Amino acid sequence: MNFDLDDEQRDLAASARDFLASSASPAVARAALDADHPAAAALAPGRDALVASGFATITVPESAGGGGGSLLDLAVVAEQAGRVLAGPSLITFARAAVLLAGDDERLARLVDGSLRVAVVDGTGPVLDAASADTFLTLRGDDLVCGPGAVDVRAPIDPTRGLGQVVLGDVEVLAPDARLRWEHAERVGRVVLAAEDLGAAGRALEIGVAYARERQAFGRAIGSYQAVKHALVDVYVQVEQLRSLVWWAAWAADQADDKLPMAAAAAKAAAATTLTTAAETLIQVHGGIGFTWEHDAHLYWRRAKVDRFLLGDDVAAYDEVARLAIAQALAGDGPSAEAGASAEAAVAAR
Amino acid sequence: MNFDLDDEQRDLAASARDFLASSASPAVARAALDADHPAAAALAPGRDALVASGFATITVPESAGGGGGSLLDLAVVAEQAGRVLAGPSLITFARAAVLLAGDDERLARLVDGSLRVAVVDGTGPVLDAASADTFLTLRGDDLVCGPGAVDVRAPIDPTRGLGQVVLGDVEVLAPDARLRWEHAERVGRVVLAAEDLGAAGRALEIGVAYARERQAFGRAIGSYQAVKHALVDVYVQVEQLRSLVWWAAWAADQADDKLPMAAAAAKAAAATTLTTAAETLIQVHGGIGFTWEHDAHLYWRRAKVDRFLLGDDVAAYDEVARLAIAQALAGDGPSAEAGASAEAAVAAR
Amino acid sequence: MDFDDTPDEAAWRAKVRAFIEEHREELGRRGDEQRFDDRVARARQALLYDGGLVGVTWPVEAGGQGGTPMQQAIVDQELARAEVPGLINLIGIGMCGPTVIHHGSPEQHRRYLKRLLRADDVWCQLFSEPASGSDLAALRTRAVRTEDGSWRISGQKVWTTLAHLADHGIVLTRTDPDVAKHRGLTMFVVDMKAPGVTVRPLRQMSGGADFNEVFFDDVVVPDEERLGDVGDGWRVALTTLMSERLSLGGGGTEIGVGSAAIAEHVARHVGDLSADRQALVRQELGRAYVDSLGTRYTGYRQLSAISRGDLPGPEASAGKLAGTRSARDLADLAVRVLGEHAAYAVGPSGSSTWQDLQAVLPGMAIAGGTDQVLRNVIGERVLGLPPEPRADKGVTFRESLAAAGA
Amino acid sequence: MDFDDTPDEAAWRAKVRAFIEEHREELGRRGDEQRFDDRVARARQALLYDGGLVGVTWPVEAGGQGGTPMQQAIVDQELARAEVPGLINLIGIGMCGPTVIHHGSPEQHRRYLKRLLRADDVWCQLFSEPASGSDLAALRTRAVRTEDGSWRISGQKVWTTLAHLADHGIVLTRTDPDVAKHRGLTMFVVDMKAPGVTVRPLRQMSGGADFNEVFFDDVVVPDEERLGDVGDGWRVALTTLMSERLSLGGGGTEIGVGSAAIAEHVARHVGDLSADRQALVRQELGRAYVDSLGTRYTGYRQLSAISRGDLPGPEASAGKLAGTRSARDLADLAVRVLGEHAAYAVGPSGSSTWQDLQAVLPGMAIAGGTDQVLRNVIGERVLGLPPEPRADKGVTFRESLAAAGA
Repeated sequence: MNFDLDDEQRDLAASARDFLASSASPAVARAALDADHPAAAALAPGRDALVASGFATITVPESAGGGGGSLLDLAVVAEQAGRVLAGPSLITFARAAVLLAGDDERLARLVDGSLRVAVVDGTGPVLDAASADTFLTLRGDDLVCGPGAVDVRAPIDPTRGLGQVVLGDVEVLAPDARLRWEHAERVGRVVLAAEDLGAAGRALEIGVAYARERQAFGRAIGSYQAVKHALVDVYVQVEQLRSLVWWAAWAADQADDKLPMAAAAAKAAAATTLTTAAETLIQVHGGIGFTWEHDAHLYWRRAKVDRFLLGDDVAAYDEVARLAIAQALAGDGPSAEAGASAEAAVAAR
Repeated sequence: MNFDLDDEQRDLAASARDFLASSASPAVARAALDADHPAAAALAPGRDALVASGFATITVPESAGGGGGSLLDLAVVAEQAGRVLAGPSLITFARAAVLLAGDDERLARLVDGSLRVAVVDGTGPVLDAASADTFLTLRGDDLVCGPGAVDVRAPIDPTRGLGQVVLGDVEVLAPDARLRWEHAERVGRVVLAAEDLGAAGRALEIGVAYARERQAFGRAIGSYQAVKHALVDVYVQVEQLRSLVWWAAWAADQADDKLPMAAAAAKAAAATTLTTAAETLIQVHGGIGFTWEHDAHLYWRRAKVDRFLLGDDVAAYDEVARLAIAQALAGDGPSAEAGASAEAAVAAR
Repeated sequence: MDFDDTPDEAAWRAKVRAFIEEHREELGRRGDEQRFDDRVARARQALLYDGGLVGVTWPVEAGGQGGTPMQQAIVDQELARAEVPGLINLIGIGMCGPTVIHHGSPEQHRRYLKRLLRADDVWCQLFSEPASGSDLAALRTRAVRTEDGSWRISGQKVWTTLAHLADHGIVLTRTDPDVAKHRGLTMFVVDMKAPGVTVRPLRQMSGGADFNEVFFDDVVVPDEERLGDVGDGWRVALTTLMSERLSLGGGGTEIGVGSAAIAEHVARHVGDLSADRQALVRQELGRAYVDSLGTRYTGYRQLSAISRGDLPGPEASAGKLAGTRSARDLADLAVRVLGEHAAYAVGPSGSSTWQDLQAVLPGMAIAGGTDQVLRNVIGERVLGLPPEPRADKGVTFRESLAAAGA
Repeated sequence: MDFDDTPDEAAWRAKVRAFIEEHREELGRRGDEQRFDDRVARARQALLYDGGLVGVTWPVEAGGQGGTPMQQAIVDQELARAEVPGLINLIGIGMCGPTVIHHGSPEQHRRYLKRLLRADDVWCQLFSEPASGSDLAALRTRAVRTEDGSWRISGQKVWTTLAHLADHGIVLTRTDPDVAKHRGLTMFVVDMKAPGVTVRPLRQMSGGADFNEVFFDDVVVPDEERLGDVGDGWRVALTTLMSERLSLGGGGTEIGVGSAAIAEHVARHVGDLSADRQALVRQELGRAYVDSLGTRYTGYRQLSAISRGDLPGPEASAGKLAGTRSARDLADLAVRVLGEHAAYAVGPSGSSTWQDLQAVLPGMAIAGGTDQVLRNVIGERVLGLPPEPRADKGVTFRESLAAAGA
């Protein structure tokens, strides 16, 4: 049993943190909200710097010039990106790496930054459309690629670069690619959950630091149960989310059959956890917490948008339940694994 | 504007309280749980005493020997009945009074206690079946009445006298009685909500009293925010439920068109409020709160059963939403009444 | 039990309606473009004052009508029903005016009260500071007496509604740091146009700027503008805060968000969803709707108590407590049913109503007393639960600053 | 990152499995009728002890195996997987034994430890009292020294698991009321069969009686049975409580309720519901299931830390905190999907599994530390938030009794 990061991954986290903390921050997100036109909003670190850092294409094979790393490696980086609300999202790169697998020419262009890609799901908002000029999508069962016209709308969270995309002429990259598409979507959910883990963890840190400092009625507000318990509930959720993110990334790397459940669970938990963490961050801060100048609302904005990305939280919980029911009916759920039964569940108390 | 009880109703509440508090108590409910067979469990005050008190048939017209009172009067009594977990339920009498309207002979027997009736909904558990020998139900659109075989099952809350009923030969009391049936059901929901109001209010009182007395770490536990805030949240819910019960009873008496929404809202709020109140009562008491000898679990048992009576809470919330949507689409909702609009809702902040 | 007016109430309502009817166009409507124009708003309040609809419960000698809280509630209801925008000087009427009435000199009464009711002068209330939110008495703004008997005020206030428009304000200051923190406070009327007063808008997370920061840099205030005794500012402030509660008063008007308005919005969109989603939306809508009905009818009970002549007690806060959570849930639902547009700040039609509302509501749980503070108040004042031990008892303000490392 | 055993762990697991396999029938199964028969349970523990599977982490000189926490976790996993019922002397092993090891005399070690591990003697822990729950140090049971040096104990304990079967117990008593409440305590080993010890079952709301009340009426305890110094009982009790946490240890076993078992139950019933209801049930199930997966994999992280040799810290309580709420929601759901039978205590097939579970869970949020106490612990020890001011600081126990009016 070694369900933990290894030393290499810890080093990776540290260097990602160094890079991202010095090149992105909630302040950039705030400035982007103030931009005259949403399409003109600057992202940090931005697509070019993110690609240049090498972190964006960790999961691209070394043969195509990428990092040749695992999804867990990328999740470790994504957590750091989430902490500082970095943009564009590693989700986009992770999905592209899966979708373009085998296409070493395009992968190389993803790595060198000349392929500025985003992934289009149906007719909804497209993540990172604002910084892309080439789009991947599923037409029927075919994976296609091509240019598109982007309409960047007024954002709730400007760091997500959401826009409506109308595709131009596309070429088919791979026929019968539905399975690959679904795998890429699940990989995207894992990275989304990892970014949300970082954002929620950072929101918790800011809240805890304030609760330790801020005085009311002669003592730190963190000594009051209402504040303390709210922060503890966030802590518990964040640590559970961390476990789910690691599990889901491990499943993507090593246990494909567990990925659907793990990715849906991580996505659902991420939406719920980040929402709670951001709301708590605001409430713990009292008046200062809902000012424009405080970072709290930037985490809150991330929560309000991310819950809808890659299917919403409701869809993710529904998927978890459907899978759990199917596993239970097939008798191959974790219960068989753990040798439990209904009777045992009660007897064990 | 006089949305409050009048002096007569306050007097009625006081005398109902005197009668019920001296003739019923959670201790009787506990003893009933210990009874050898569920059908043998004694209720308090029991059907005969409740009928003899006159409180049970307040809503039966004076012409048939009843109290000639309003449903609000009965709701005031029902709150007192709920406080001490009295049985059988006033719900049964209230529904019977509506269903038998015009049948002065049967109503007179309801008043003199010789008609021991319960109301059968579909194939589910029948409230007060344990103490009944005659049953009212809807067959097609006909209101029918007759004897039945009762199977009293092991109860969660013995005071509800739930049993499965197989009807014998029935006679048709009224054809085309669906509207009356639905009205009776809504009246039943109002009385259910009133009983739950009493139970929840009493649970809050017990919890507050304990929180004021019980010491931990040198001060009363009610001074800790975790305990205080939990009790306050129950208080707020109880007071909102009280408003909904009064509104729904008033609607039954004076504004039929508002009854469907009011009865569904009261029923739904009652299920949620009593559940929260009983859970909080247990948690506030710590170890003592989950002992057999403490009354907390008797209120909790009431909550666990009542949420399923007269349609469950989920069905009631669904009905509220359907009615709200229908009103909104028809443009005759409270918004028209209050002159609000979406824009106004935001502008008013 | 009935929801009808008494004959007196009905007569008053008819009078109020007739006035509104007569001046319908002049009064404007919520949602009008010029609702943010303060000259229009001042003119509206003057019109209403001249019609006898402002300061209904104020004594006649203070420029009011000497009426009942119920009459005021009826005015509020009718103005809301007619969608007349709110009064600009609501804080002046609800908080500043009563404080001047109770603690001001006859000269101050003459100078300020009627002009306040007519919105000839707009007022603001300057209590909160960056370092003192819920713990109001921890404020640091200093007032120092000069040799000529006047005072010089320096410090920073925050969350000051309308400060950028205000002509006057009531300002709570520390005049003695060497006694317990509640003891060393003094209240003044301050001229908001005086030299040394700087107002800066304080933007909220929604992007709006409903509040301000106010900086006092050696602002001179004559001693005649003191309200109450030196060192008695805490008691004076309590008058202000009690008056706020009385002026809110319940009355069945909903806080923050109209559930019916949201139901309308949800009703318009729910048909676009899958059957499963419709069932889920109905559960959420049902819960929020039941909450809002409970809040509304609890408000009617409070109004009935006012109608009987009772004064609203601390239980009036229960409405806010119940309202903010369900309003947040409802706003989230309202955004969610926008479907593919839910992640943008503005919909395809250019409307941002629900997204704006979503961004406003987290602040609603904080402004006017955080939910936590309200729970303490209800727990202690209504349920009789004991207060928490006070860590700052018997400590002077100066000592408490040192202890906090400030 | 992997979920596989190290080679050492795999070898140990194989050994454990082989033992269980060999004694499969003797060991019995959860759900067997005789699972409540204590002679069977004692025999089972003796069998496991003789096979080296009990007291894995205890020192060899204390009768244990001198093994690692990970080896113990593997034993726990394998016993759970094989549905072997839990050890009867779990509290003895987890709490009483470590206390005797740390604070007992060599003679006590010889007399008690091996017999405890084999369940030749069953042990109980006597700390809680009616007037001291979360505030353990407020206990009132008195121990008074007699002229011959022995002690006489009088008072009442509650929530004592297994007291009715126990041969010995560790009892925390007050030996000096005139010092601060933590200071005047002393711990003893008590013979539960001694004259003056009365055990009464304490029935829970579920109807079961998993706990007892224990009355001490002038029970004589020789001074040799003292654990630790006179007045040092609080420090001794801390050993006991820390050991409890170490013995629980995480390990990926679920608290209270197996989510997979509930999913199976819900899966069997969900098809009977309307499509709308199915969608609603899936949301609730999905939320609870995600929570339980989060708890499980967080447990695996703790187990990994144990595998590396770390000791579990206070963050291990997070699992209980997350678990009790979602377990309650799940149990409610499990009852709800019973449909028309949900309001009865027993279903038509005679099964009461889910109704029983529903009635057990409210107590789970209290037993082993209320959720509120756990939140304080995590808030202070993990997040570093400051504790609340203590109202009972610097006060003797006798004074605190007087202040409470007791």
